[in-house]
This record gives sequence, structure tokens and C-alpha cells, in this order.
Amino acid sequence: MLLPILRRLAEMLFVMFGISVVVFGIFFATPGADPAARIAGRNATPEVLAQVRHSFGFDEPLPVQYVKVMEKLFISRDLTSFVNRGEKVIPAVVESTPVTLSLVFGAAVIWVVFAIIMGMIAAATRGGIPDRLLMFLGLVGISMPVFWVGSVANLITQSRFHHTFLFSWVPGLGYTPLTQNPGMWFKQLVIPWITLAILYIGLYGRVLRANLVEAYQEDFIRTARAKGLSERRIMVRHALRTSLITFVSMFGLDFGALVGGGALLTEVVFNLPGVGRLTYVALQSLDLPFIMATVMYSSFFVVVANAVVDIAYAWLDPRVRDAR
Amino acid sequence: QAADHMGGTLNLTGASAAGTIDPQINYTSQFWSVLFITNDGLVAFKHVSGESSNDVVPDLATAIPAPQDGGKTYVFTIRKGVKFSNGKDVTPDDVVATFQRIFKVSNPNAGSWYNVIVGADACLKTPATCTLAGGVVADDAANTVTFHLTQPDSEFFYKLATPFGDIVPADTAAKDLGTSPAPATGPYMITSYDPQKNMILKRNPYYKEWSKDAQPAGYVDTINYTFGPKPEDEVTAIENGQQDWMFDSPPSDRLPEMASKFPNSIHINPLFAIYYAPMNVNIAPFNNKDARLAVNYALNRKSAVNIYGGPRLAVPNCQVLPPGFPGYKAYCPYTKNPGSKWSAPDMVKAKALMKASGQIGQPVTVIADDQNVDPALGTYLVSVLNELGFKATLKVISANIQFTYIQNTKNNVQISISQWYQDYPAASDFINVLLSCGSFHPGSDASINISGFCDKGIDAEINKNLITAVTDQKAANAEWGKIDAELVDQAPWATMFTPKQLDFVSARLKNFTFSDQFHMIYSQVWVQ
Amino acid sequence: MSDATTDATLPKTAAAETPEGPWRVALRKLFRDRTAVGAIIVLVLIVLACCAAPLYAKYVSQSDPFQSNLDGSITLDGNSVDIMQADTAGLGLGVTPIGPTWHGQYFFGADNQGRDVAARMLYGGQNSLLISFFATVVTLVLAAIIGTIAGFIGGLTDTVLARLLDVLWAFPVYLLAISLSIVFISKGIQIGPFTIPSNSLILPIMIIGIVYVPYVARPIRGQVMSLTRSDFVLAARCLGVPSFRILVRDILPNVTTTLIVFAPLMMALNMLTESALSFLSIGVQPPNASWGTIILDGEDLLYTQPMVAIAPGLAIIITVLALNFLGDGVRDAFDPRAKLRVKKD
Amino acid sequence: MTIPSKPMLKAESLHKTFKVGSRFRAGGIQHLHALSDVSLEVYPGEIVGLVGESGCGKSTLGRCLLRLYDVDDGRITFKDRDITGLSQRELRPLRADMQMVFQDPYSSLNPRRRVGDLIAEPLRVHGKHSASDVQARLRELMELVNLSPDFLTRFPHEFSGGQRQRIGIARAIALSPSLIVADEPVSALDVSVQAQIVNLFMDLQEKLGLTYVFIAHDLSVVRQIATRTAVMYLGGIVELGETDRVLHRPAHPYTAALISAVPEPDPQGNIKARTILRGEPPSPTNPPSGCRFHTRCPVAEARCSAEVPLLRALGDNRSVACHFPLDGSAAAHA
Amino acid sequence: MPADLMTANPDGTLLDVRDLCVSFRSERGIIRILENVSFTVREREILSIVGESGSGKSMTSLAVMRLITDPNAIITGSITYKGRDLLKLSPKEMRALRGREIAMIFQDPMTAMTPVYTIGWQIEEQLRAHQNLSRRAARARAVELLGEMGVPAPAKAAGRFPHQLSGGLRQRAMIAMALSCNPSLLIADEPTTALDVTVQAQILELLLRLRTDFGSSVMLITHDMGVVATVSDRVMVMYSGIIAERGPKPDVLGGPTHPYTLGLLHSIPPMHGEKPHRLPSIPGSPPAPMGRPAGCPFQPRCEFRMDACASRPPLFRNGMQEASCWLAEKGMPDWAHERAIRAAGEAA
Ligand SMILES: Nc1ncnc2c1ncn2[C@@H]1O[C@H](COP(=O)(O)OP(=O)(O)OP(=O)(O)O)[C@@H](O)[C@H]1O
Ligand SMILES: Nc1ncnc2c1ncn2[C@@H]1O[C@H](COP(=O)(O)OP(=O)(O)OP(=O)(O)O)[C@@H](O)[C@H]1O
Ligand SMILES: [Mg+2]
Ligand SMILES: [Mg+2]
Repeated sequence: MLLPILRRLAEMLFVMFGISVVVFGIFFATPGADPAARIAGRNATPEVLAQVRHSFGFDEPLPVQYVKVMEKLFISRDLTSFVNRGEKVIPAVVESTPVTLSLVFGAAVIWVVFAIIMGMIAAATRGGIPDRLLMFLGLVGISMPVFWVGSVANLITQSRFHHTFLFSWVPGLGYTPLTQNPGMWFKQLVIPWITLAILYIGLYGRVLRANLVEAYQEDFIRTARAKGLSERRIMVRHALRTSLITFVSMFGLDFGALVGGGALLTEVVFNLPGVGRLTYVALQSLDLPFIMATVMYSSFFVVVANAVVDIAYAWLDPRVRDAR
Repeated sequence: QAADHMGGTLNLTGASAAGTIDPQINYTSQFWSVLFITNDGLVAFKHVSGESSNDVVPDLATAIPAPQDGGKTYVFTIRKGVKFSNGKDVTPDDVVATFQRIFKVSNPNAGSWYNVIVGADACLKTPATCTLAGGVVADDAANTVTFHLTQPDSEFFYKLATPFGDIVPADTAAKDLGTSPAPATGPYMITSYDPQKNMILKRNPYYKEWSKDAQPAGYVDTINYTFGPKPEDEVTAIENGQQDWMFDSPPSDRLPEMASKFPNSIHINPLFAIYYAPMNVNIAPFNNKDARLAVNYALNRKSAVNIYGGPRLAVPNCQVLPPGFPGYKAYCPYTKNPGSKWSAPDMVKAKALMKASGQIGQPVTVIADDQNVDPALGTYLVSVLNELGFKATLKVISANIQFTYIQNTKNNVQISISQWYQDYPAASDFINVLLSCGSFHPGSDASINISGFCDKGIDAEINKNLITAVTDQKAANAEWGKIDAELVDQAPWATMFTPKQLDFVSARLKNFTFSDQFHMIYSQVWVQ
Repeated sequence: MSDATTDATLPKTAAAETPEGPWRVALRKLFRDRTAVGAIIVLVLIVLACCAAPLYAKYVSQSDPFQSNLDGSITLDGNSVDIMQADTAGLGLGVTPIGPTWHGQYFFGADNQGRDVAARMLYGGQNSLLISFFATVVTLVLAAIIGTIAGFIGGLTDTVLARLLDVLWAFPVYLLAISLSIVFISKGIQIGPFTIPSNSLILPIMIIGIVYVPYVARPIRGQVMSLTRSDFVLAARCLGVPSFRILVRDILPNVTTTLIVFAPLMMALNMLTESALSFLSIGVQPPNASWGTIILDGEDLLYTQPMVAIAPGLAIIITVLALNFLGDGVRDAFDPRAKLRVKKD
Repeated sequence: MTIPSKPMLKAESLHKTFKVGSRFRAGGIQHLHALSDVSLEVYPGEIVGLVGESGCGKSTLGRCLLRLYDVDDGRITFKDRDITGLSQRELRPLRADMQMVFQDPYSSLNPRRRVGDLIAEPLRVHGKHSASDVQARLRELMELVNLSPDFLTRFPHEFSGGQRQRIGIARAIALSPSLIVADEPVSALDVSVQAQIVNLFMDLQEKLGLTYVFIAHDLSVVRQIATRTAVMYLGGIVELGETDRVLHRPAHPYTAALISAVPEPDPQGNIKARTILRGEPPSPTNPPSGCRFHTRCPVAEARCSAEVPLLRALGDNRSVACHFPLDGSAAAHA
Repeated sequence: MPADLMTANPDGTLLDVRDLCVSFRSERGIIRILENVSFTVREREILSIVGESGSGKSMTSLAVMRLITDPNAIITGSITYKGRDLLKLSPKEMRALRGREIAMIFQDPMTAMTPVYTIGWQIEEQLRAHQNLSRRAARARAVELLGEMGVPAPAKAAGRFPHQLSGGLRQRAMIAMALSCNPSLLIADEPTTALDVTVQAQILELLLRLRTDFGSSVMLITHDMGVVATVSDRVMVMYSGIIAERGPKPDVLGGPTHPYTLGLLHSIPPMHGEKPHRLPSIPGSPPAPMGRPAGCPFQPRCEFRMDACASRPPLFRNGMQEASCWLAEKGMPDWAHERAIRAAGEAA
């Protein structure tokens, strides 16, 4: 039992290592990315530049620099930013995590609930008007660029209709920690939640419907009917339960990716200081330590999500549980 | 009655933090405004509104010393009784250590400003062992510090008055302090700083006002500087009273609304800065002077001004120095009616010059950064170039690398969009820094002479004038004006405009005080 | 005995007189799907409209959508109206571009540079469509090559490629795309004697194309693996057909179906990605436009002239929606799984 | 029929294991012993039937014989040539001489290719025929399998199961092989069609002098077609001999049980005396010790669980792998 | 009027299907799958339905269960179960009947059981759906049932998932589930097709026992004549959506009166006696529902084809046996005689 876990861990480490190398490589392939000049200031003399370069170790071979960065990131854990010098990277990432978690978690609740409702209604009325309407709406949701939805939502709630009773409660953009002011936390996040959830409601609703419809063609549904079960029970306990296997694994992967920074666009549009925005800012300012840290963080979540999904898969689908 | 306005919290906001708060390293106007009220140098710019904010007054020194030894030696007497926020006294040793530290921490201008100090060369070579022996000498008994320069420097006091010259305790680590503040001497001290979130300033318990000009006491109790929101959201927050002031310029989209709804919250002040398009005089097509002139004639500075926010927020400019700056003499040849003022582009002349240059059809890439109005200015410049007959394209790159990217000759940048804000009120800060042979370093990311312009004759004039300035500032300024005009005639740039500073403040913020050097003085405004 | 005579009966389900290949069957199915046909029509209209951009710019909007027009004016209902209108109320700060006129000129209004948004949208549509189309081609081709090689050759090659895909897979798409964009857009690419300038459309095409490779390559690899083990490939092996011929004749045609099914969906995805990158100003470079960059332009005018951001957003939605509908239709028509299910019953 | 003394195909103690399971899951990789110590000789002109329960390794053996799978151990000789170690490339010329017909007439025909293409594929890759030759040969083949040559331009999905199986057969005989391994070629077909195909196999053998290894799970089909029959159980041959002898006087208890379990459409004999085996076949990943059948064997004794019985000759031209072979007459039906 | 109707209930008729037609609306018109299928199942009887793939066997059973959910299906006729017409029941009434009165098992026990629940759970579910049982009692009953079906270590097996069991055990679990509420009628749709002969024999044995142990009637659907011969009382042969022949097993298997039944019986290679040199076989393949010939659907493949075949023959009765063939109109056809003459002709 231990061996597979170790293998799994090794595989995760490998993937993270690969990603860190890719990021490091990309960064140093960027012209002008040499942080020395930026660190040195706007009219530094070449001598000062050389000093800075040396003191930051930028004159060392890339592998050495790589190892140093990783050492500082994982072992001494005191990697600091190139842009906001002295700013420790790890606390910054840790601090932005709750923001991203708040965003993604709330959105996830919305999208799971609505997607399940939507999928079930559509599957139950398959071919009918509600089905077609819901599937169309789902497709519209999938087709909307999230940043655009966010912008339009901002336009409506922050400006155009901010003074009507509908949206007067919407506070300014930003994030208030749950611990500090739960009401504010909620109010500030509702619109981002919905914005982020729209895409996934469409996606999951459609996938769930397809799975349910497929499940309905399975023999075991016929068996369940032959057992004299009610349609509702057949839907929930048999069709939905088996369809949830794909649903949950999709959810796991998406949730992991979002927590890992995939909600970047939403965070940028709604000015939520989460990991996605942190990553984006770091990428924009070519702040290598931050880029490394956020990308490691995000790949960690993706990799962990992959592993969790595997476990969840086995938990949901006993066929997978047994080594075949 | 000023006492009625004491207390409260001043809420400042900016889209992002500006890096380290080490006074010897930070080189951003955003945090210089903060350091302006937390730390002091031997001398300081006056903490007042208006023109006199460009004056240097004694700060930690008791007086501005008279030059000795033909301007090569200055003896400062250190003020007694001033304490750091850690409770220790400011001593001559601290001053010596501070100037050593400038080299030890690789201050960006160590090599360009402070290299006049005796012993600086050795410090530049091996910063770790910097002593500045014979350059900065403390005399504890007399409570003085003596500076020995290798040559006279008319701008030496200015260089001491910027935050680089802020005195820090001798035991301050000789490395970038990063996010931890240096002990303060001013009325406020930074108590916490998280670049992702905010900076908090509280009153410095050891501060006692010693000179109202140099470092007056502050009104508010706390200053909370929040980082993160986009300029749009900053505007909204100020409108709603959640913030008092924003560092970023408000998006032009919001200007009409702000102007009509909150006219009293808007303060517009001149800036000593220019927006310009440096042209690389060493590679095609702008190694051809006619081509450069054509661009200058064709550039509709009114359009550029409109992009920036309209005529109230910027003034067209053709020259190197911004209006009102020491040495400024209005001069604009690149207009319909050449003279002192730009009126309209002269397309006919531009096209003729273009034809003469033989550069029609040449490909040109404009490099702009991705912040604020720069992409829009770049886009506009591309239109102008295309109209002239170039095959122009725009390349927008991250603001973080654009500035170094356009400096490095290896990148073969032909033309770009850039800005320059003064460091201190001396014409050399534009002319000498931006267009002298000495600031052109081919192949280096640090080559602030972006045009790569190097005219031996003009360079000689500049050097001569720098000496003149030590003794006769007035004559020097007149000469700077002439040099400026000569440079404009060579057209290494197409200057676009000089922006103005628009400060948008909350309704409750009063006693708005604007220093030409450091903009809004946080210690002087009221929120109660 | 009777069965010695030739068996000439064919199930009459194959009603067609001429033999119909799987391709034609699928196409027939596709063209019978009303939603899919509707989607195709919409797409064709959009493509035609975008192709007509120069005509529109010249004859309808009468402006150059790539040249700033900061001090121009147009005639509207007999009055001359400035395109960039300086604010006169209050302090008179700011300059606002003209809003939607709902006339030929400046139909959707002007952007910050005084350019006709409607005309730019048509040009931007060209880029958006081009990028998403060719990025799809890049993704599908690379994915097909990698997936097929990995799945067909197996062994060490497969392990290496699969690991590589794993790494890319664990890299959130946007992060990878943004990283690559920032690098390449600041520099361009130099491959030997060829230089791809940083404002070339090839860059976003390559970047978007590459980041989605694992999403397609993985299923392709799986499919090729199972095809490689399928009875008919075994049969071909048994007949002594060389591996390469098996690959070309037996495996690739089946993979092609999958690619076709993926194509519209990938294109929809790519269009969204392209717009997102452009929105983050690391996609199409100004003054060139794409729907994403126009939204970005509009973002700066959201409070005064929201139409500049809304119109291209709607264009994206309609196009992506049509692509997704087409994708559904194509999947229904081509998905071999659907066919298998019919067979089994 | 007289059996020549020299086998056409000779397999000597073949072993084949598959790796199943995943490194990343509980249980890890397991070894599935699909074939253990299987020896078989096929003589020219005969039809060897191969029967046994699902999963006992019939297909695996068939595929190993044709080197579609690599064997782990053992030796395969085809026409006096050791083909065990040949690479697929080296095997290619030999393919013309040994062919396979697959069980599933649906999955063994590439749905994207025309019937003519499918059948012509071997002709083309072996390059012995010119284009017009190919056409002529195609017609000939279609006639041989009783299909109209008009069908050549059609796609497999338009055909019924029986017709598809004919296409598969036509493809297999296209190069006039001398050996055909038919892997349950009739199992997927309806009874009425099954008879047509069985007849076709027999006709072809007569006309072309083919040799078959005919895999089936239906004993009556094997009885109809095979000259010799091998009975497999859990990866090994338990009994091998002339079909009639094996089926009517089984010597191995498993063969006996298998035969007695076959339901027969005999209207009178309502319920025949049956020895119904209890339990299910054990897992091939974890085969029982000793005689693999001992867990279900009605006559097993202690020795059976300890000692592996070897396949040994019984005299009447057959061999059995059992410590206690049945008295042939006891198991035979009247 | 067929004689069946008169003898409907008196001799213990459980299920009476009359003129059952099932068709599907499709783009290419109406596809007629079942045409006028009528039959009865008596109490404690095993009725086998045989026929080739696609002949409509499953469709018949699904129609009885009212499990044809396709909205395009058109079902006419009557299905009378214990005096009630199933086609007229409300969905709720039908649901109460399903599983309790009429139970069904399917060909492939792997796909026919929900893969994510243990078999114990699935049996429980059915018990609890129809009987007011506590979970514990239901589980106990489920284990008991599994034991009765000959599942070794039933308590342990109840905790297993379908995929963890072998095919035979799965099929037993299916049967246990079907029998859990003591149904009067068990419909078994090819219950042994997926199994090996040795396991199949076990299952058939079990089916035979049902009648004695549970008193159920069984409708056994298969395409294997051997299975028919082994277990059934009466046989119904279907061909392309119609009933070709039906009657008591010994009669139908011993003396078929429809050429299709005859062909079917002859196509099976015999296990005993002389091996035919060539297997007699039916040429061609069964027609698809859309491609059914006019008249007798078997006509194109029939070696006794005659002019009358152009019109559809009704079921002709000969003794206990009925066949839908014009040859049967005049009584029992003399196959033996016919075939002997043909054989002689061929040999010559
Ligand atoms: N490629 C493979 N990988 C792993 N296991 C395999 C593979 N092929 C066959 N097996 C396993 O080997 C064993 C023998 O399989 P084989 O297909 O030879 O049986 P069979 O007798 O042909 O069965 P059937 O009658 O079902 O076709 C089975 O347990 C099967 O699961
Ligand atoms: N929803 C449907 N629409 C149209 N035709 C259908 C539908 N469902 C089944 N059929 C057709 O009905 C016919 C009868 O099917 P049925 O399943 O009853 O055959 P069967 O006798 O049970 O065959 P098998 O032995 O293969 O199970 C088949 O030809 C099938 O293709
Ligand atoms: Mg097999
Ligand atoms: Mg069926």
C-alpha cells in the first residue's frame, strides 16, 4: 500500500520539478528580464549594475541560480521578491490563499448546485422545451468570456444601476476577510462568485445532462425500472449517482486549477487580491521569485487535485478501487 | 486653529507598492513622498506649497554650509537633540555610515551622483569595504561632518536633499532593508509594510519639531497606504470617502464625472516632467536628422495632450526642459508658426523633410510600455509615423522591462515612448542625464541616454556649464536654456508634452499642500 | 445446397444505392442537424462580414480603423460633430470619444484614439478568427503527432511524451499562456534565419496552440493506444502490413474523426483564450485589433462609452456560441461512440 | 484422412504472462498466467479444435501461434522454421502463409475502409499482384466466400454479421495461406448464419487444402469441424486427441463436465444426467496449485492439489493431463 | 377466433398478450418491430421465446414490463396480467407491479446492475421498495435469498460490488433480486448468453428449481435451442417481429411445423450420431425491421417458398402446435419425406 503512495508522490514531484524548470527557462529566455537593471534603478551606471548583478548572483550559471532559488523557496523559505525587495514570497502567497479559496469555494457551491439542478431537469425532460432551453443557456454561459462578464457585471452593479435598489448594496471592489466582516465578505464576493460560476454551471450542467442521458441508456437503469423503483429514485440513486463519477472528477480538477490561480481573470477584473492576481502581477512585473512561488503553488494544487480525484474516483466507483 | 485639525487617519491608496523602502535604494516618486515625511538628510527641500518647495533648507544640519576650497569642501554641523525613532541620537558617525551605505547597498545613483565624493571610486569598485576615507569625515567633538569632493558640484545639496541622503543609524545593515523600515527621524515612521496589502505610518514618538521648513510636524495620527485597487476603483473609493487620496492618475474615462461632480476635490499642479519619444540617432531611420525633424513637425501635440486627459492636464512641449524649470526658455521650432509656443503640426514641412530624408517606407517599431496612457501614445505615434510614410508598428511591453529594454542598444530600439520626472530642480538633471555622452553606455541596460545622442560640442558646453553653476547659477541657467535650444534643433527626441499632476482627494481632506518635489505632503493635510 | 449460392442480400438499412462512406454518412447527418446548419450559417456570415472589413471601412465608416483620429469630426444629421469631445461641464477635464451613432459612420462609436469601433471590430474579427482557427490547427496537428507517436510507438517514447504532457497539463492554461506571451511578445522569436516579429499573429497562434496540446494529445494518445490494440489493427499486423502503413491506413483515419470532433470546440476555446490574452494586453498587439483588444480599449471607456466593450464581447459570444453549437452537431455526427451504441442494440 | 508425420506448426511448452493492474494503484502489477506450458502440433490438412471456458487462454494461444503476441518461453516452429525469435519485419513474408480469422466481425474490420480495400490490403502489401491482378483476385475471393463482387465498394457497416465474417475470411485467404487460426469465428453469429460460416470453412478446406486451428466454445461446432480437439483449462491443455474420442469418451473430468453441461436441442431427453460443476473458474492471476482443476473437480484427491499433472499419452492417439483420468466409457453417453 | 382466448383464465393463465404491436416513429417512417404478437403464460410454466437476434424477443418482454421508454414508440394490443390490462395501468400502479408481481432479469449481469452499489444493497432496495422492511430485515432477507440461489458465503457476497463477482454469481444475484418479492412471473431475457457452458448449466438448473421452490412462471428468452430443450414447457419461435411457431416443447422441437424452426434445428451441429458432411443451413440473413418482405417475412430464405407466401399467413393450429406458415394450413407438413427426396436428388 505504501509503494503506490510513494510512486504517486514521486510522480507529483516530477511534475512540479518539470514545471519549475519550464518557468525558470521561460523567464530567462525573456530579454530585458535581467532583473539587475530594474533593481539597480533608472540611471544606474554600468558599474553599479555589475555590483547589483553580482550581489544577487545573476552572474552565476543558470543551474546554480535555479538551485539557489529552489533552495530559498523550499528549504530556507526566505525567498524575496525582486520588485518589492525584501518582501518574502511565501507569506505573500499564503496571505492571498484565503482570498482565492473564498472566491473559488463560493463559486463552486453555486455552480455545483445549479449545474446539478440544471442537468437533472434537462435530463428528465430530455428532448423537451426545458431541456433545450437549459442547454442553450448552458452553452451561452460557456461561450461568454469571463472577463467580459465581469466587466459588464461591474458596469451594471458599480455604475449604471448602482443607484437603484437592485445593486445599491454592492460594495466597492475588493476583498474583506471573512474574519473581519462576514457580511462585507459575502457582499463583495457575490458578484464574482456568480461571474465565475456561470461558465461552470453551463459546462457542468451540460456534462451532467449528457452523462445522465447516457446513464439512462444503460442496462442498470432498465433493471432499476424493472425493480419497480420510482422515477425519482432512479434518477437520484442510480443515474445521478453513477454520473457523479465524471462530475466529481471534473470538479476536482477544475477546483484544483482554480484554487491554484486559474481564477486569475476573475480576480483581476474584480480586484480580488488572490493567488491568481498575485501570479498575474508577478508575471507582468517579471518578478521571478514570485512567479516561481505562485506557479509552484498552483501546480501543487493541480497535482494534488489530480491525486485527490484519483482517490475520489475510487471512492465513487468501486470498479476503479480494485486494481484491475 | 491648526491644532483643531490634529488626529485622524489619512487613507492613501495606490495600484501597487513601489518596492523596497530602504531610503538609500528606493528610487520612486511614490515612496519618496513617504520618505519625505519619515526621514531627513542633512539638508531638505522645503516642506511647503509653491515655488519655494524647490528651495533647499538645512535639516539635520544646523545651516547650509558655505563652500570652501573652491566648492570642493563642505562642513556640516549636525543638529543636536534629534533622535531616531529607536531613541538614539543622530550623530556625525551616522552621517558617515549613511554615505558609506550608499555605496555598500549599490545605490542606483552611487556612480552618477555620489562619485564626486573623494574615495568614491574605491567604493564603487569594492563596495563591501567602502570607507570614503578622506571623503566624508566626522568630527564628534565639533559635532561636524566634512565632505571633500573631487570637483565642485553645483547640485551637491540637491543630491543630499533627496531621500538617498536620508541619514540612517550607523548600525543599519549594509544591505537592502526591503520591507523593514529604517529608523525614522521625521514626524512619522513606517510601522508595517506589506507590498501586497498596505503600509501603515504612525507618529514617531521621538520626533520634536526642529524646523518648520525642513520637517514640520504632522496633523494626522495615522497614515494607511493601501495597495492593490485599480485606478478606477480608487476613484470610486475616494468618491465614496473610503480613501482620501490616490497615487495613480485617475483614468481619463472618469475625468468628466469627477470634474462635474467633485470639482472641489481636484487639485491640478504643474509637474517637472516630460513625455517624449526618444529616437535612436545611431540606427536607421532616425540616424537621419531630416527624419527626426519630420517626426517633430508632424507630431500633433494637442492630440497627445488629449490622450493624456486634455489641455488642463498637460501642456504641449517641444523641448528638453519642462516649463518653469530652472533654465527653461520657451522654444518651439516644430510648429506651424515657429517661436516659443507650439500651436499646430506642420504636416507640409514634415512631409517635405520626409521626402528629403529618403526614409519613406522604412519599417519602424515603436516601443511603449503597457501602463497608463503609454500604449495610447504609442498607438498615436504609430499613426503619425505611418502618415509620414514609415511602415510603423507598435510593440507594447511590460512597464517593468520597457524602461531598461529601450536603453539597451542591443535591442535596436528605433523609437519609444518614455517619460522623465526630475530628481531635483536642476536643468542638468534633464540635459546632462538624458543627453550627455557620459550617460550613453552601448550594450548596457543602464544607458539613460536612450537616443544614444552624443555631440562632442554640446557635451563640452554642458561640462563647462556644470562648473559655471557652482558659482553662478543664474548665468548657468541662461546657458542651459541655450543648450536646450541647441539640443532641440538636433531633435534627438520628439517631446510631446509636460503633464500636470491631478490629485483627486476626498471631500474631507483639507489643507492640500503640494510640493513641486514630492507632491502632496502627507504630513500637512487634514482629515478632521 | 442453397447457401452455396452467392449471398446477395444486404440489410436494407443501407438504403443508399451508392456506397456511402463513414465521412459522407457523418456529413449527411451534420447537414440534417438544424442547429448545426444554423451555426454554420452564422459562422459563414461572421466570416464574410469580417472579410468585408476593408469595404466597410472604405465605404461605410469612411475611416481608417488603424489611424488615430483624435481631432477629426464627422457630419451627423447635418451637424459637424467632433469625434473626441472635450468635456465642457465643470472643470472641463477629459476628452470623451463619440458614442454609438447607430449610423454608417461610428456605428458603435469611437475608441480612445478616435477610431471607428465598428470597423475595428470587423478587422479585429479577422484576427480573432484567424488566430483561433490557426491555433486550432496547431493544437490539432501537434496533438495528433504527439498523441499518435506516443500511443503507437509506446515504450520509452511514450513515457517521455506522456510525462511531458503531464507537466504541461498540470500547468494552468492561463499561467502558461501568459508566461509564454510575456516572453515572446517582448522579443519575438528567432529561429535560425527566420525572425517572427513580436507583433506577428504567429505568436498568439503558436502560444494558444501549444498550451492546449495536452488537452487533445492525451485523448488522442488513449485512442491510438486502444486502436493499436484493436482487432482490426491486429488483423492488419497479422496480414503482414508494415507498421507505417497501419498507422496511415488504419489509425490516422480514425484519429481524424476525433480531431474533427475536437476542432470546433477547440476553436471556440481558442477564441476565448485569445480574447483573454488580448484583454490582458499580451495577445494581439496594437494598433492591430482583435475582439479581445477592443474589449480592453473599451475597458478604459466602460463608464462613459460601454458600447466599445460590449459590442466586441457580444461578437465573441455569438461566434463562440455558434462554434459550440457546430461542435455539438459535429460530435453527434462524427462521434464513433454514438455509432457504436447504435450498433450494439 | 491420414495424418502426415511431420507437423506444419509445432508449439513447444509455450508460456505467456500478461502484466495487469497499475503501478499506481493498490495491488500493484500482477502477473496473469494466460498460457503455461502449452504444447501443440498441427499437421498439414487437419483441423485442430480448441475449446475451453472463457478466459482459459484460447485466443492467447491462437495469437501466440501466429506470433501476434510474443511468447515468454517456449518454441514455435512453422514449416520447420523456428519463428519464435523472428521480428515482426522478418515475419512479414511468412504472414502470407499463416492467417487469422477473428471472433468479432464488427471490430476486426476497419469501419473507415471499403471492403475491396480491406481484402486487397494483403495483396497489396505483399506486392505479388499487379493492379488488374488484384481486381481479378478480389472477384475470385468474393466468389469463394459467396459474396457478390458488387459489395467490394461498400463499407463494412452496411453488412450483416455473417457477411462481415465472410469478408474477414476472404481477407485471410487472400494470400492462399496454408494455416489459418480461426478465433471463435462463429460465436458472434446467429445460429442460422453460424451454419453457413461453418460450412464455408469446411468448403474452403476442401477446395484449398487449408489447415485450421479452430477455436470455439461451442462443443457441437468443434465436433462438426475439427479432426482433433484440444481442451483447455486455465492456461493449459488438459486433453488432446481425436475429436470423437475426446467428446464421446472424455478422459479428463473437466472435459466430461464440459460436455455434460452442453444443453442440447433434444426434444425427448428432457433432463439428461449431468455432472454440473460447482463454483467458478479460478483467477488466472492466482491459479491453484497442483492440478489447476482440482478446486472444481468431482474426483479430486489430495495428490491433485500438490502435483501438477503432465499431459501424457493415453494410447488411443490422445493425451490427457490428469492424475486420475476417467475410464473413457464411464463419461461417454450412450 | 383463436382457441386460446376461450381457455384464457380457466387453466390458470397468468399473462395473456393479444395482438401486441410495437412500432417506432422515425425519420424514415414507421418501423414496425412487433406485429400482432399474441401468447399466454400459464401459472408455473416456463415459456421459452427463441429467435434470432433482432427478431423482437426483448421488445416483447420490455413491452410486457412497459419498459419501452422511447417517446417515439407506439404500442397497441393488450397485455392482460391476472385480469388487468397492463397497458391501461397508471405509471404508479405499474410500478407497484414491477419487481413485485413481474420481475425481470437481463442478459449481461455486469451492465444490468448499478456498478456503484453492493449487490446486497441492490437487493435490499427492491425489497424496501415493495415491502415495509427495516434495512436490517431487508439485508437479512437479501442474504437469505443469495444463499437460496446457491451463492457461497452469501453474507460476504452481499457486501460485494457487481464487478467483484464472477458472471455466474452476478447472474445469481440478479435472480435473487428478481425473486426477492416472490413475483408470479419472471421474465428472463437471455440470462445465460454471457456465461460459459458450465456456469450456464448451473443457472438453468436454478431456473428449473424456481417453479418448485417459488411457484413462479418464467418467460425465458433465448436464442439457444439447447437451452430451450433443457428447461422449457412450451416454446414460442419468433422471426422478424412475428410469431413463427409455438407449442409444447416436445412437439415443436420434435416436429416443427414452420420451415424456420426446422431450419434452426437443423443448423445446429449435432452432438451425437452421424456428422452431416455439410450442415444444413438457412441461406441469407434475417431482414431488418425496415426491410421486411411483403407477406411471409421468412419467404426469401425459405426452401419451400410458394405463391401463397406473398400474403402473410395467420397462425394455423395443428393439435397443440401453431405455426404461421401456409404449409401448416393443411396440417402437419411432411418434412421428412420432402427432405429425403431432396437429399436423394442432390446425391444423384
Ligand atoms: N492483452 C492482454 N492483457 C492482459 N491480459 C490479457 C490480455 N489478453 C488476454 N488476457 C487475459 O488472458 C487470459 C486468457 O485470455 P484469452 O483471451 O486468451 O481467453 P479466451 O480463452 O480466448 O477467452 P474467450 O473465450 O473469452 O475469448 C484472460 O484472463 C484474459 O483476461
Ligand atoms: N428505439 C428503437 N427504435 C427503432 N428500432 C428499435 C429500437 N429499439 C430496438 N429496435 C429494433 O427492434 C428490433 C427488435 O429488437 P429486440 O431487442 O427485441 O431483438 P431481440 O430479439 O431481443 O434480439 P437479440 O437476440 O439481439 O437481443 C431490432 O431490429 C432493433 O434494432
Ligand atoms: Mg478469445
Ligand atoms: Mg434481446
